[in-house]
Amino acid sequence: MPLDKVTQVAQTKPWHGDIPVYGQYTFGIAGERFFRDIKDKGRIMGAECAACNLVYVPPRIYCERCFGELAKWLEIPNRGVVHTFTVAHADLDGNRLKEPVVVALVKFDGVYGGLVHRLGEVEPDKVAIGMAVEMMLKPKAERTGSILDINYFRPIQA
Amino acid sequence: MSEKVKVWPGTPLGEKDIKEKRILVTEWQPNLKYAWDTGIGYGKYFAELKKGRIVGTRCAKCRRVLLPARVFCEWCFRTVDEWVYLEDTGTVNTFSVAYTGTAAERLKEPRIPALIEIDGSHGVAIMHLISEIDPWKVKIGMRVRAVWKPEPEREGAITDIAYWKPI
Amino acid sequence: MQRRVAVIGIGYTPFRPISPDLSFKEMMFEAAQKAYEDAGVCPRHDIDAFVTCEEDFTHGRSIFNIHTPDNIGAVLKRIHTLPAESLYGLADAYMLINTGLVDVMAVESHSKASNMLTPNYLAAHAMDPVYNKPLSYNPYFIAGMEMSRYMHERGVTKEQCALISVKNKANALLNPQAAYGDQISVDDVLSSEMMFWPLSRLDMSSPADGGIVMVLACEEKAKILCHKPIWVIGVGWCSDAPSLETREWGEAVYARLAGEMAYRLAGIKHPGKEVDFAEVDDSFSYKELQHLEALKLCRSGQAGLMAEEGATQREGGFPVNVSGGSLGVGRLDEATGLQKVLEVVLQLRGEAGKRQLPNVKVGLAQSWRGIPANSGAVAILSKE
Amino acid sequence: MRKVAVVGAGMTKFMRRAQETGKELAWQAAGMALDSCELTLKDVDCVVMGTAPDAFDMIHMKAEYLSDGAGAWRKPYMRGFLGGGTGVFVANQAWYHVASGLFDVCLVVAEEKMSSCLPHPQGAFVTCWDQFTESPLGTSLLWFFAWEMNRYMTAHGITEREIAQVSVKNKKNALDHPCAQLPAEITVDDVMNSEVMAWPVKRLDVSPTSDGAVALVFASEEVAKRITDKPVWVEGVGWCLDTMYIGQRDLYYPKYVEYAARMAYDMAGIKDPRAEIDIAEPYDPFSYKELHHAEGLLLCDKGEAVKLLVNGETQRTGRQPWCPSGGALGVGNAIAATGTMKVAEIFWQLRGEAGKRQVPGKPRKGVAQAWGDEMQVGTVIVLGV
Repeated sequence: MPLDKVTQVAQTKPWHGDIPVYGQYTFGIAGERFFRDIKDKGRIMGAECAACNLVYVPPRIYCERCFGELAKWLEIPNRGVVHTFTVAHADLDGNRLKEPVVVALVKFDGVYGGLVHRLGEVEPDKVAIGMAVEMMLKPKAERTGSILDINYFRPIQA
Repeated sequence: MSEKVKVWPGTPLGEKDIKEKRILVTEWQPNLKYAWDTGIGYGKYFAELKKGRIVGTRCAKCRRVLLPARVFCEWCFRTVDEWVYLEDTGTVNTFSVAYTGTAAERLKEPRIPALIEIDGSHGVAIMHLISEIDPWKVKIGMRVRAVWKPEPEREGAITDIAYWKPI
Repeated sequence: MQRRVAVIGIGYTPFRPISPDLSFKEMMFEAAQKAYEDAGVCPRHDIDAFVTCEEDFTHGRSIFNIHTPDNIGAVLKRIHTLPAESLYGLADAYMLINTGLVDVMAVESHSKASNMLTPNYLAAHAMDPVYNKPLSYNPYFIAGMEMSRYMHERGVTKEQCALISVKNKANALLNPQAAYGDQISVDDVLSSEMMFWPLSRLDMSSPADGGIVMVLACEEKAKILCHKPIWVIGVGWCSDAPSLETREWGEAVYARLAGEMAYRLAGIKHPGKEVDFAEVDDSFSYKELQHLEALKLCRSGQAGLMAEEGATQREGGFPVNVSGGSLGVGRLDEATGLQKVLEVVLQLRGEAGKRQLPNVKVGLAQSWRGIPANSGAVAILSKE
Repeated sequence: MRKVAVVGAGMTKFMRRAQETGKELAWQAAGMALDSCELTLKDVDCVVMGTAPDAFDMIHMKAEYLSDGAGAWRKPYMRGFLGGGTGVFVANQAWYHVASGLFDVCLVVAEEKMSSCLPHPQGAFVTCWDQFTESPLGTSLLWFFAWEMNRYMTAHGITEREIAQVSVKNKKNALDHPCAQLPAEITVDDVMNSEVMAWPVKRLDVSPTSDGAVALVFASEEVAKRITDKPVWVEGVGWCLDTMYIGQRDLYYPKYVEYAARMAYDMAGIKDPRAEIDIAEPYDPFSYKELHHAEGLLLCDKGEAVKLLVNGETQRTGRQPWCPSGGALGVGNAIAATGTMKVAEIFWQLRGEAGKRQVPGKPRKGVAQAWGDEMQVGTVIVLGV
């Protein structure tokens, strides 16, 4: 005879747990150099794949399309355009944000890739795809070698 | 192939490279939290542990006792037929004297984790800890008895048994 | 030449927002027991191999396949896990049967989404640790950005997207297994809480629990074991660029390429004509439109209009997500793809109850891996 | 059944901590594997990824993240997973990708970056065991191996000193491996005197945690014959998973490995593996495991593996070398990547390309095996020329 199923809510009881480890990530060969450049020199670098005629931002040591090694690095102007964006009203904990955050993918001229970051100094309803923006770095003394060394991107005043 | 390649890729780092911040690193706390449904089998298993009893189930087809209690027999692939209450005594199937914790940290006092065959189950073992004995005197085949936590401290968990001690 | 492969058994538990009466193991067992009964097979004797589709952190257990073999009758047999969408499991079984090594195979996937208490962190944990994670945004911003670009490129409107939520939730009212059926209006969607502009609360699917098991067999076995085999005539899967920076934001390239592979295997030249209905990923309302275009089930840029005309309604010319889709049924973590296949099988068998479509012969199921992934799979099933 | 060959292989160094990201490691190994058989990414029809729990790299759905490094851009890409058995399973999976007739060239990439998991990669394992009845005890990975080793020694009357010789042999073999993390000339006394971690397991019985990647290229018969005159054929595959309830079975013998091995031998038409297998790479995350697994692989009777070891028959120059690569104990244990490294080793050995590690006498048949989960998984592949 099969056993009785759980038939009353009072019989149910969850068991709680979590994942008691955390991550520590190196930046990799390309990432190390990319973020050192941002931190120390305040500039964005890209890596070129001559075979595919692509310039990667963020730079990599390999081309994802042809698998060639990317040895040539070049400086990228810190002005780009909004490729796409969203206005986020919820934070990571799911709480409503008092001030919504505009998150965008900023693409640079002639570049394969771009950077995901927030937009600043702009009203959310004024943002549009194709808008020209420029990178705003934190002051050099506050930069640690992180994507957060970029404070935000802001619209370029025409 | 091994002969042809002169330089094998890979850039090894030492612990110092990170401690002394010679290279960039970033950290992330995953913050993943769960509340897993215990369901029928483990629900009852835990409820009985709270009462100071070990419960298993029996499959009438293969006649095996299933422990920890579960509602289907993985071997016959059918629902089981009855709950069976087992003794809180057993025999050490195998054991270790462990000087390391879960994250390889070193322990001053060793723990004695063991698989213990529970009496009445025909040799089915559960995982638990042995105590109240010099670790180097533990033997496979040794008889042990459960030491239960005081009733008010039990929460319906495998740790309601504090440990097992030699009989 | 490929061997013919058929679905010969299906089993599933009800799809509900929570399921506290069963542990995940008991849920897997229930779905498996039903599938084996439906196929008339004994897993211990008749099934040659098993595949389960589960991702570690979704379920809160690393190496999740530790916990799988007992629950589906696979102890001491060939069983492996794909940490992937469950449609990949179907494709995997299709391959294994095609080698000739395996004749009968079971595919399993389940969701215990309700047991995962911090789903935003779960998706955030899948992002690039150097370039994206430190930003600490709610990961669903990715859906907002994708919807934004898709609307921009294809001229789709928010109203057209809202129509998908309305349609799928209404379809779900006729599906006894669906957890999120409702009568809502486009205005309800548009006025629902703004989450990640242009994405509103009712553009987003909600999670559900449930288990699904399917039994697949080669032609010889299928004909002996089953009087209503549903043939898997094509499978395809594909990964596009995973990084947010280099991926395509408007077009669902992974779906296009997976679709092309499946059509090639199925010998389908004109998908819009040769496929009768589809269950495509609709984790977010716009995703259904984006996927229909990628799968060439409508002309490029026409998906929004198709929704407006009602062509993808249950009574329309090309019904989409008759089951209710993820918006109506609930999103079943990795099991979502198998839920799509399940609906296609039920429809082709003529067992879809009140929502049964008349005269359908070929159906398509498609899945997407979920935020922040950029990959997915397709299966095409046929009555003949 | 369609014939499938391994045609190329590549790997990175195995390291305690790599500076490369997981993607970069994957690319380094995959690029080398393709170069080795003079193929490009364009020639690859599909990609299989082997990587063990996400808790190591600490990235959820890490196969998605790794995909571009593995060469999966706009390709069919699938990740197979059987815990520590993954490394050999993905080779099996690549076999069936090609044997199914759907693809002609399959790239397999196995990657692990365990150093990303803090406070220690071992901590990841506490998230593996049964969350209800096992992990709450503070269960450590080493307990399981200690239990199994104790049971194995007790069942057969084997001593710790005898088992220590596996570490001595494998770490020595690894001296000849250019990618090895822990090659060393050590003695049985060194092992016996090393720190007791979880008796009977001592520090030098244990393989290290590693970062690294390995890649293989699988091809259909037609393609293989076109691009190489030295294809190594996949002759048999097997994989098997036992019950998760560890107390329900006896740890002294890995039945699941035997079942997987029988599947592979049946397929390969091997009747007497002791005589027909020239080299073996049983999985050796712990010293006793090599012996335990060799028994499961039917390379000797139960409890007899230690005799072959002590007699020197499993040395690189012996009758049937085990772990000529140096194994997990010597080369390093980047979980999934290590299993695939073992397949790569058999590939190189059968082609006579293993350099200083080359086993004499032109071996013709080899078996690689991996193990995993909660003492549950056996994955086996038989290769031959």
